[in-house]
Amino acid sequence: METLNFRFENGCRNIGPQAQLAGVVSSGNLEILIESTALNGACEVVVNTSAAGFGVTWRAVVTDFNLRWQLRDARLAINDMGATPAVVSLRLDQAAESVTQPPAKSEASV
Amino acid sequence: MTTPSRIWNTLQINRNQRLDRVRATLGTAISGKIVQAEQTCDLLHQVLDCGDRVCLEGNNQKQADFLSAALATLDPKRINNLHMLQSVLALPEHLDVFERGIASRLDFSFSGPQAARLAKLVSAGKINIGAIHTYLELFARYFVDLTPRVALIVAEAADRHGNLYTGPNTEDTPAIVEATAFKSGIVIVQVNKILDTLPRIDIPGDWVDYVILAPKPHYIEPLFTRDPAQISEIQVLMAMMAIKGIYAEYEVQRLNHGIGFDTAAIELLLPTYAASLGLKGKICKHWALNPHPALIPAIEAGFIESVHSFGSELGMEAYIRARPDIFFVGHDGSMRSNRALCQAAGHYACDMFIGSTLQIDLQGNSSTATLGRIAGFGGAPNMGADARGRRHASPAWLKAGQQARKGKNVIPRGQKLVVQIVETFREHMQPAFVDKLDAWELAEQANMAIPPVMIYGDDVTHILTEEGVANLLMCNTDEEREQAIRGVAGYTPVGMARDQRAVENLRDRGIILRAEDLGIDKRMATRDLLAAKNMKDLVRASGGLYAPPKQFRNW
Amino acid sequence: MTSYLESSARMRVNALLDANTFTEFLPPSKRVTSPHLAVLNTPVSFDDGVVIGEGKLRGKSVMIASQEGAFMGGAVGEVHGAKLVGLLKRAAQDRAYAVLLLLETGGVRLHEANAGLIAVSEVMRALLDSRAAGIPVVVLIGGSNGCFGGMGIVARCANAIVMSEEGRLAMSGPEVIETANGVEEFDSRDRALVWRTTGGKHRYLQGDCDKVVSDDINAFRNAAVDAIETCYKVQISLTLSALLDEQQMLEQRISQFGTETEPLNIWARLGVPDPAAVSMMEAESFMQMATTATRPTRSAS
Amino acid sequence: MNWQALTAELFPQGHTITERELFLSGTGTVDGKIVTVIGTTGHAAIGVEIALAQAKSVLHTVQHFPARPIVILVDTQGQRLRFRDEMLGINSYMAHLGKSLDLARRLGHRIIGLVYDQALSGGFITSGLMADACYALPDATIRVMGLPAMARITKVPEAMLTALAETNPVFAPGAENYLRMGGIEAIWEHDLATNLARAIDGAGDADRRAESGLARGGRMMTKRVIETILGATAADSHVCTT
Repeated sequence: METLNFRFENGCRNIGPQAQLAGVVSSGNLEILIESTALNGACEVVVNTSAAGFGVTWRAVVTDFNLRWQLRDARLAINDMGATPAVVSLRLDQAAESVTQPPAKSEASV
Repeated sequence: MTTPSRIWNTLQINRNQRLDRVRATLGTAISGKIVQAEQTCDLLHQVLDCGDRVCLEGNNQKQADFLSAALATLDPKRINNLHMLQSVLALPEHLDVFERGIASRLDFSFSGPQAARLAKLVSAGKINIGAIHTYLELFARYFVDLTPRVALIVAEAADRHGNLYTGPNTEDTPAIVEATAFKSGIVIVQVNKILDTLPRIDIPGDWVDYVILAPKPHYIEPLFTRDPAQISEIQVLMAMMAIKGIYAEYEVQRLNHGIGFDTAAIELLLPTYAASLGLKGKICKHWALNPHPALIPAIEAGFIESVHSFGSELGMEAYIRARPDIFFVGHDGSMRSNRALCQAAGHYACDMFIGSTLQIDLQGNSSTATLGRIAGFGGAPNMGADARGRRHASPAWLKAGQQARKGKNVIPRGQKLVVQIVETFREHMQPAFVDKLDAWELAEQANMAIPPVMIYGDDVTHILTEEGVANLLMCNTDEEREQAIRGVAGYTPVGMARDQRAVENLRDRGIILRAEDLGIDKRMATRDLLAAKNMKDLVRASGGLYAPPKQFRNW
Repeated sequence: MTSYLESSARMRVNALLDANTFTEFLPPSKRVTSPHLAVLNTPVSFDDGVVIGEGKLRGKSVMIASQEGAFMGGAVGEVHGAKLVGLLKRAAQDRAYAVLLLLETGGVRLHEANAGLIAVSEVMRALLDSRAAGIPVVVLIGGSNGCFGGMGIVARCANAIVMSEEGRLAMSGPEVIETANGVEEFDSRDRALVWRTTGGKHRYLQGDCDKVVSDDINAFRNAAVDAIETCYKVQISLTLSALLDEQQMLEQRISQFGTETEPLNIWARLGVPDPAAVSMMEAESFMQMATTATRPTRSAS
Repeated sequence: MNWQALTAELFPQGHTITERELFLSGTGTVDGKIVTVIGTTGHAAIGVEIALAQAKSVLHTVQHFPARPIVILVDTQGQRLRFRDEMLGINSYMAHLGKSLDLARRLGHRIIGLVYDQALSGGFITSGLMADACYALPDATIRVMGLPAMARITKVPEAMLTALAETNPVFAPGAENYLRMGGIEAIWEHDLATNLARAIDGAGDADRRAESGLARGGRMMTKRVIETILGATAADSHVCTT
């Protein structure tokens, strides 16, 4: 397992108070827990991944995510089982959508 | 002036000698053309000579498995140095003949499941590979310089005169038998049944020398069945981009698809997404394609007018029989496929090929070769190549040609659309985009004259990934082309090394198209768009006519 | 229609209960994860693969658990098992109207096998405690991983089982049997055989399942409501007479069908008019057809 | 230890236990009182017949001998791995045995399990693990699966599993590990008859394994998780407001 930490300062978009979960931990997939927490305006991402050695890729994917969303006081915790960047980006967007607009009816609060 | 008179019929003489040997040895064990299965090895020992070119029928679907097993048990002291000609090396026995010293030389097209073992035998010096071909290329050589002396083929049924019924999996049989029978070769067939009257005759009996009733029906691989349950939302997104960004853009009416899940997703989006864009009747009317079960919803929705096939697909028999306007069927009602003719159709009569690959380099060359495996090509290179001999026009062909030639002082002509559809990473985080194809190293390892490239970069017109579509036709320079490829290569090292400004510039010019540039809302890309989400939905769509093989069922 | 099979454990819970009534216990944000996976280099999940909590079903308060088949095959580890036990105990404590168990599991999680095995037996005990307390337990099975291993036993300890035909209920998976005794014993790649041996329709005809529904969460919801109501009409806790009836039913099953080697023959002998046609029948027509069969009636065991 | 030697030691006051196709049944005398004995021997694979036979004995005891204790002697290689058993619904047979034992417990029968040889996975769940308390002999083998098979299935290297097994009770085979996790109440080193009598006297119908697992340091999470859920208030749980 490898743990990666990323922090992006000065976000501008607030998120809802409700923690949300996107995705599941399975081969080639991941789960993302997104929570509102006081981080001085920053967005933090913690990745626990079974696929070691992809720190550079993660940094790029998460940096682009931050550019798209600019979340503020948000913490994302990720359990990953070798998801590709395409899947990671999709889940990140789903997670962000779930806390920035009213969730669709089948989405869960956690 | 006395020229020694040349004998002009040595092949016929030799053929008759072999037939005599068989008669002398097997005697009453042969009745007409029918040889008892237990006598197969005796028959082969008599028919074959050392060094013969032997065509063993077998491709990625049906297999002359009984004959190949028999061949592998021959006595290498009596029969050796055979030169094997094969579309596909699929069974262990196909390599056993080399390991046991019965054969030593090989010309083939595809080796799928045996690719790793083939590589080992080659490096151990047990196999001397003449060349790795495409199907059509190999068939062509059967009529030029690789004519089989003996062909070991497979059919569904024979009658007492040796007439053959192949059933829907006619596949390579006509090409092989024609080349062998008309050059004084010997044709031996294994059949599942011997009938008094055949449903139809696919191969005339006088082209066939010996018929063997195999103890077990020959194996057929359901190679083209893709369970819709395994299609991911990313593949749905890519399919949406393909339909809107390429199919609709060029009004592609005649085409061929690869066999992966990426293209299965496209097939399943025709009655839903494509229909919602008003594309019914405008795209995807005529196909050179095996009867993919994933086509059923599009056929039922009236999208598709005709399908000609290389081979058949297990479980589709009753459905095909009930849709004779769509498929090519005999008067008996069952399909007739023909690999050689369908390859020609795919090459000359289709406006587009779209398929997946394992690696793409910065020139757009794509390869499925991986280290330690000699896998070959099959039919993809013929589908995925511009038909330089084509002379008839169609809107899609002309538009592609115009884009490719814009601003150049050349005579107008069209071009085939060749689309590579890949996710930027395969499973286990293997990047699909690389600086240098593994094919180079493989060529070195296996002493090949050239790296085994499946589709050459100069034939590729579009690359489609989850990041977007790159239209290589509109690139003016090699540098632009490289940036266009990097620009859809996602987070692979190749993609991350892009020149961001150049990529945005290409995007402004419509050379790179993102989902949002195409007006596609990524959140719409869910499995709910699939016209069938699982195998049972396909059965339902077929009105119960499609009968999936048992390994694909969950009911 | 929302496919039960394609939905995640979490989506199933939310779609099954009355809208916006679900309250999760130990939600992912609490991060109660398995302490045993990290040493084996295996990722954890924030809910350890099972969603538990309370909510309303047609206005009645129920406890619900839903296993996530995608995470480690829904297998039961220490935390996962303890969550199920806790939920069942909570049901008794809070006098819930019923417990719904949405099972999708391969059984014991091998990475923490000893804890998992004990946990499965604790779940079984807790389930039977719930029944003894007069709270019915209804099991729903319709995920792609089926319900196997010790949890296949647990399922049959519940008051009622609702399955889709895609759902499977058994003990040892076909791959395990094939590995142990060869492909001649059980060809795990013959999925048609796997399903007619372990799938919802076979289990229904045999009397091990109470209803077959289509792969639709709403169909499961309606069937769950009906099943709970039936429990209240019949009997919730175990009784000697019900178990004696079950003993008889199971003995009869062996004596009637113990020498059969093909489920289709069993169906035929149960009076199914065209066994070969069963696999393609939709759930509703299957249920209608099955009324003509002499299916063993389940006791309230 | 074979079952004859075992039962001689367990029931010095006599027993009527017989073996029929690896299934043991009969009665034994403990402290002058009759107990029902069921069990298996010869590493029996538990198929539908043997599960049903055990349940039958249990129900017979419930029906005819109120409050008579039940002793389960465990020696099994696990559930029978056969197509036929699955087709017939072996899980239903196992569940039936489990439910029969549970009914007996609720009707006042004390139930004691003893693993005298081996106890594997599915064969153990509805026998020893359904007892009020389960005990083991020192040489007993208890496991779900051997390490090599576990390595294949989990894809964790076998060497890693073997190394971890030295210190980690959570997946490695062994009665001692089950003791630490609370699955086994105690290991009986000697004097089986006295131990059995004491076990029957001390047995109760509550499931205390989570407590034992915590007290013995083998399962640190179970009890806490259960208690958190039982005490869960809006602060611990999360009310869906959307």
